[in-house]
Amino acid sequence: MTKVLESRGLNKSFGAVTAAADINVSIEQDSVVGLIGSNGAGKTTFINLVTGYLQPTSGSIHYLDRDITGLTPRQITRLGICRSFQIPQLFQSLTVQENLHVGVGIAARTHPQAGAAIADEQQEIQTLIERFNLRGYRSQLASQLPEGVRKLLDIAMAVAGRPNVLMLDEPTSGVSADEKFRLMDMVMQALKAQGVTVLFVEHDMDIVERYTHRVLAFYEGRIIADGEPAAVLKDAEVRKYVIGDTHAGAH
Amino acid sequence: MRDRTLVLLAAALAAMLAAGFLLPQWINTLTIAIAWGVVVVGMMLMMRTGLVSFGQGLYYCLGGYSAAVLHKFYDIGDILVMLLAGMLVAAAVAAVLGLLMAKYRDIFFAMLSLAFSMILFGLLVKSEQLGSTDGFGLSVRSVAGAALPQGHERFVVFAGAAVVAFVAALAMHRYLASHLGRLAGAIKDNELRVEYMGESVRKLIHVNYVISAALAGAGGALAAITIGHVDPEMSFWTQSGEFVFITILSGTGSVLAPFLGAIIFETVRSFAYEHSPNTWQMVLGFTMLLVIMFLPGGLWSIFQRRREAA
Amino acid sequence: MQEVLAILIDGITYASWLFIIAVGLTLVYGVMKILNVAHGSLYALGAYAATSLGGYWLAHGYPPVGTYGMLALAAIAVGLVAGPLIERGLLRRMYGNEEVVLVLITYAVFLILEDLSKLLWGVDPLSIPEPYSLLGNFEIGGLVYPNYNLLLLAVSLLVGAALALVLNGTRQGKILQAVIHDREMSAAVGINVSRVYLVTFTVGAMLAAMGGALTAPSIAVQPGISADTIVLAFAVVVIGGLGSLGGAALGAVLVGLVRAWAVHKWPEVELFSVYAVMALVLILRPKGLFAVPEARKI
Amino acid sequence: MKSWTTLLRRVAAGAAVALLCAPAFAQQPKPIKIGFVTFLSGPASGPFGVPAKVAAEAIVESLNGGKAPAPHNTKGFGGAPVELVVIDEAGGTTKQVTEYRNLVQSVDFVIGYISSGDCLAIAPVAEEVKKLTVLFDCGTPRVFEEGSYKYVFRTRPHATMDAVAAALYLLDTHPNVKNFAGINQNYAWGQDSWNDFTLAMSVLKPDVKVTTSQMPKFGAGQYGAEISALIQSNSDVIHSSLWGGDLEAFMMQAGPRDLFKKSQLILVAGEPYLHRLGGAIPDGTIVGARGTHGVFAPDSPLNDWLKEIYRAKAGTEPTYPAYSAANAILGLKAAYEKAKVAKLQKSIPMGANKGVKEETQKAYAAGPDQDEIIAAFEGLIFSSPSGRMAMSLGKGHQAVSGTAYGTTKLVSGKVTVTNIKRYPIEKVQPPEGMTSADWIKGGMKAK
Repeated sequence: MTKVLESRGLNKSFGAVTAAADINVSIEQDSVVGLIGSNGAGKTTFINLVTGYLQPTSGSIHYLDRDITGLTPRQITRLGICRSFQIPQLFQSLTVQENLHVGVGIAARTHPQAGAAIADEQQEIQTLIERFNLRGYRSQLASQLPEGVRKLLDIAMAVAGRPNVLMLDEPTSGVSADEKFRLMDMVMQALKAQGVTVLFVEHDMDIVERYTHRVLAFYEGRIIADGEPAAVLKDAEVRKYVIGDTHAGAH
Repeated sequence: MRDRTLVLLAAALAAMLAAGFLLPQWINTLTIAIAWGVVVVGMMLMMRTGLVSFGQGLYYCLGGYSAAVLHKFYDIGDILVMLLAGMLVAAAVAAVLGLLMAKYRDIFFAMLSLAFSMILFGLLVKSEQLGSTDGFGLSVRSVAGAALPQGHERFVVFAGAAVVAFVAALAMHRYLASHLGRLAGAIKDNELRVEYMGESVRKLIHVNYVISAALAGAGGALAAITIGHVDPEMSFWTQSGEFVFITILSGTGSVLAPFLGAIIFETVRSFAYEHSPNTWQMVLGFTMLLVIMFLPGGLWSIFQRRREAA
Repeated sequence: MQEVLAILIDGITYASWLFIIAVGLTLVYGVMKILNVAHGSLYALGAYAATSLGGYWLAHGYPPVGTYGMLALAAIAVGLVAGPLIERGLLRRMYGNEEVVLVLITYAVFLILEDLSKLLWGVDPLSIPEPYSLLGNFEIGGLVYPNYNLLLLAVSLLVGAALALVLNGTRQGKILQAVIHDREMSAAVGINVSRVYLVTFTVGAMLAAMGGALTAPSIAVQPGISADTIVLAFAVVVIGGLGSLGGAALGAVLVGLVRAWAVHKWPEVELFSVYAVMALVLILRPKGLFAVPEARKI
Repeated sequence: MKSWTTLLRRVAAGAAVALLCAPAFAQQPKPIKIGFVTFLSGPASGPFGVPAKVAAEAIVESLNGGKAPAPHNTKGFGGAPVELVVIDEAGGTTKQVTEYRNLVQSVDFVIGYISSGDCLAIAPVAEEVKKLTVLFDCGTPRVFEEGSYKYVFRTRPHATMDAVAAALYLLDTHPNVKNFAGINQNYAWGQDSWNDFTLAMSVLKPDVKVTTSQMPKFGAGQYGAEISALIQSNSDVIHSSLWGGDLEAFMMQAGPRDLFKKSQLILVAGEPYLHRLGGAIPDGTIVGARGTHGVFAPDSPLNDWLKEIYRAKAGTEPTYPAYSAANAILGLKAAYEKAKVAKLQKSIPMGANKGVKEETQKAYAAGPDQDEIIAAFEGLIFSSPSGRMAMSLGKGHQAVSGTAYGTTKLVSGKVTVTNIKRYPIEKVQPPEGMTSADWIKGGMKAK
């Protein structure tokens, strides 16, 4: 297995608060990794550091053996690391179709390998609309979409960049319980088509268990557990600090 | 869609020329309105990008002075040359200032552009060889080398302006329909996402800024040629304020709207000047309020509503 | 040495004048996110009202000292009348529009008030010089200055201190800052935003009018003073950082000193020294010296 | 020679009056519409624009009633009543040119423009639309020194004489002045006034030094720093072309600071403020009225007439803008009537004694056309409340006159002007075909 993404001694602190403490992870190509942890544990911070929204206080980030520390989100995106957002970041005054058109258009013009991959923009948009089941909303304004669909579109936008590494920040937050799996199925289906490494932040442990090969558990900016989902989810510390199981100590 | 606008624009051009031909006494007002319309087409692009300049007078003035200086110091009297000079000078200055302006948003963009236009105002007022606040005159002799027909100079200038406006509007329409054009709206909505899609917001804003400046320069040159005189007022903040007003009045609905807006604005002003010389500002003020209150989407929203209704 | 002293005194005097005008503008922007072009007109109205009331007072042979009361009365009257009228009658229907649209609305108000004051007071320059000369002069470094300048300075310090106290020391102040920080939030926690707006705008109008009233004794009040003043006030608040009280103060001092320096040392550049400072500051600090920060969650 | 021509003119005028007033022609000709453009808003409206408008309306009323003294005592213009169409001059040249083009479609003549910028912009347009246009109050010499026009006239002398006469008067009254400072608004008028004055001084008394030149922006209002700088410059003389609210503010702020205890003050355009500023003007201030207007106007029935009708309307003494308006209207009237007389005289068949009435009636009804009026206007000499105006520069399109300066003296609470010195045309005006700058540099010699 080739490692695609690696962080070495990553630290980030806002004044007194430590959002990331000495994080060392390396992610293998085509793996699906779940990031778990209570709010403020450092999951989103990790994504923000990798994608260049935040600059680390110390440490470095490497992508395919290239140091990408200090690059801007734009540069990192162009290299093939795309992300979605906890709060969907859409073009509110544009339709679903136009949103994707903008996304695909940029990708085709700015991302080296995506540019090569995308032959026909309209075709690409069509494919995305099909895969994410957005046909019914095609010409609706993003501002008028139901929350679940907004999530889908937000992810579709990230996928439009033909990413090599895709980071999803709470893809199922704000989505009704019964819809969560349908959504995740759809996303994973869509991704199967193109070999993609996926990291996603998730609070629902069933989802984590079902979709991931590997889980990183965050607590106060540190990674307190890293491994097979089953193993990690059994880990006492994880049960105590992440899942919030009060009887954890008794076992 | 594109073709409909093309037809619309062609019709507008024809109507314009006809109007100018049938109502010669209106030619001057119309020409100025067209010149301002060209400026506002540029501001419309910026507004789509989410930025409003309270200092567009800077480029309007640069365009006018470039044309006038050609005549005063180099005895050039060709409309086309003056027009191109106006555009180029404005674009060149914008290319430099844009490096800075592209960093600014909202009211700060508005205020910084205002500061720059007022600095130009100050410089011109100081420069006595350019006539200080009195400014100086210019006149034209030819278009693209062809001498102006005796007695029809004004109509030729007017027709020229109308053609320039037609080209500008059509080009802008095509631009807005292109990838970059779509990005303008995207930037207004969500810069972060644009960056996270892999495009540079600052680069795009810079490009649009230069385009809008070039159009303002063209408008300034046209105005200078029509009026036959330039003065620093062109760069004063109230001038920019009127451009902003026409932009809001027109709305961003169509590339045709700015010209409609400019014509209405000019007509209202002339009317107020003649019929209530003591309170024309008040008339303008109330017109502004009414438009903003009842046509928040600008004039064009009328037509759009009708279309949706139909 | 003597010249440095002169620059300092002239600069500070000018600054205290600027501050009184600018502080209202920055307050209104901070709370309501409206860059109020009509602030200049309110300044003019204050000045006009001052000449009328002061003139009336003197015409009735009352003691000249009372004219100071008239100045204050003018400011309060204009603020209480124009403030609510504009906020309730107009702006209120417009909240939620883009900032530029709001700016444009106040620009329309500015145009209307320009002609209105012309209809009310005519176009002849009006003046009420008594308060200016009444206090006598002080001499320093061979230069004579009217004590009225000290009064101006005192008032601006008082205004600044009072506002700072209200904002930081009182419950109303805390509410105001809550609104400044997050409009939706404060509405959610049950703050009556609409009332806060009304009060804020009225106070802003009053401060503008006070600036005018206090300037009236040293100038000739005539059409056009509003336009000349408002752009200057813009420059000051933008330099200081829109919505920042301390910023307005620092901006005023900066502009005042630079201008005074230009007048003494380099008169040629006086004309655009203010805008040069504004451009420079914005280049170095894109949101002004004391920008009010806004975090964004993604 | 000159006296002969004037004599002839008087005779012609007399004949004209006789003809025009003859009952034979007692039918009402169509009214003459005059567009009158002046500042109704903005800083220039108070001191200049509105006084000019008030004067114009008063004058037209009085003319239509035939109440003006000779030689302007015919009703209206040669019997035809006059109507004014008043337009605001505010808003800059772009708006003004547009409004002018609209205006000319509905009026017979245009009188207007206080701002030199507007005059420079309007003149070529007037030429293009072929509309007789009288510039009434703007001062820049550039109008006729840089251009030559058929349809444009200016009935006030250009501003060069204001600066030159100021220098002459200063040296006449203060021969041993060593240095001077200036405070002028930072726009064309302020800059030109200062440049011409310094140039004239450097020619007339080369050893005088300039201490400082303050150029506050137009409408600055606050002059604290400028005043400090002026005080510290320890100048013998302070030259200022400030006007309007700026001047009043400056005086109010400078007075209490004893600036004028140290330095002699010259106010090039101070006359209109004498009655307004009252005590604020220090005794011994040198003031001008940009011509022989206002307090400098010679005693004459016309002057008394203007004062009377202006007082009746405005309640104050007429200031120089009122005189500028009078010059323009009366000059146009004189040209119109001269042309009409010429037409009438031409229409009288030589030696015939039959058909005279019919012929003259026809000519009378027709009235002079624009070209005839222009021909009559060129080089015209006419009398106005400011004295005798001669259209002798700019190929007969630019008026010249002498000017005067005086010194203020407070007499029982009222400001009066004493020690008035008058300067004849040839001492303050360049001859035809020479630019003001060259003329001043050349030592201001008459040809």
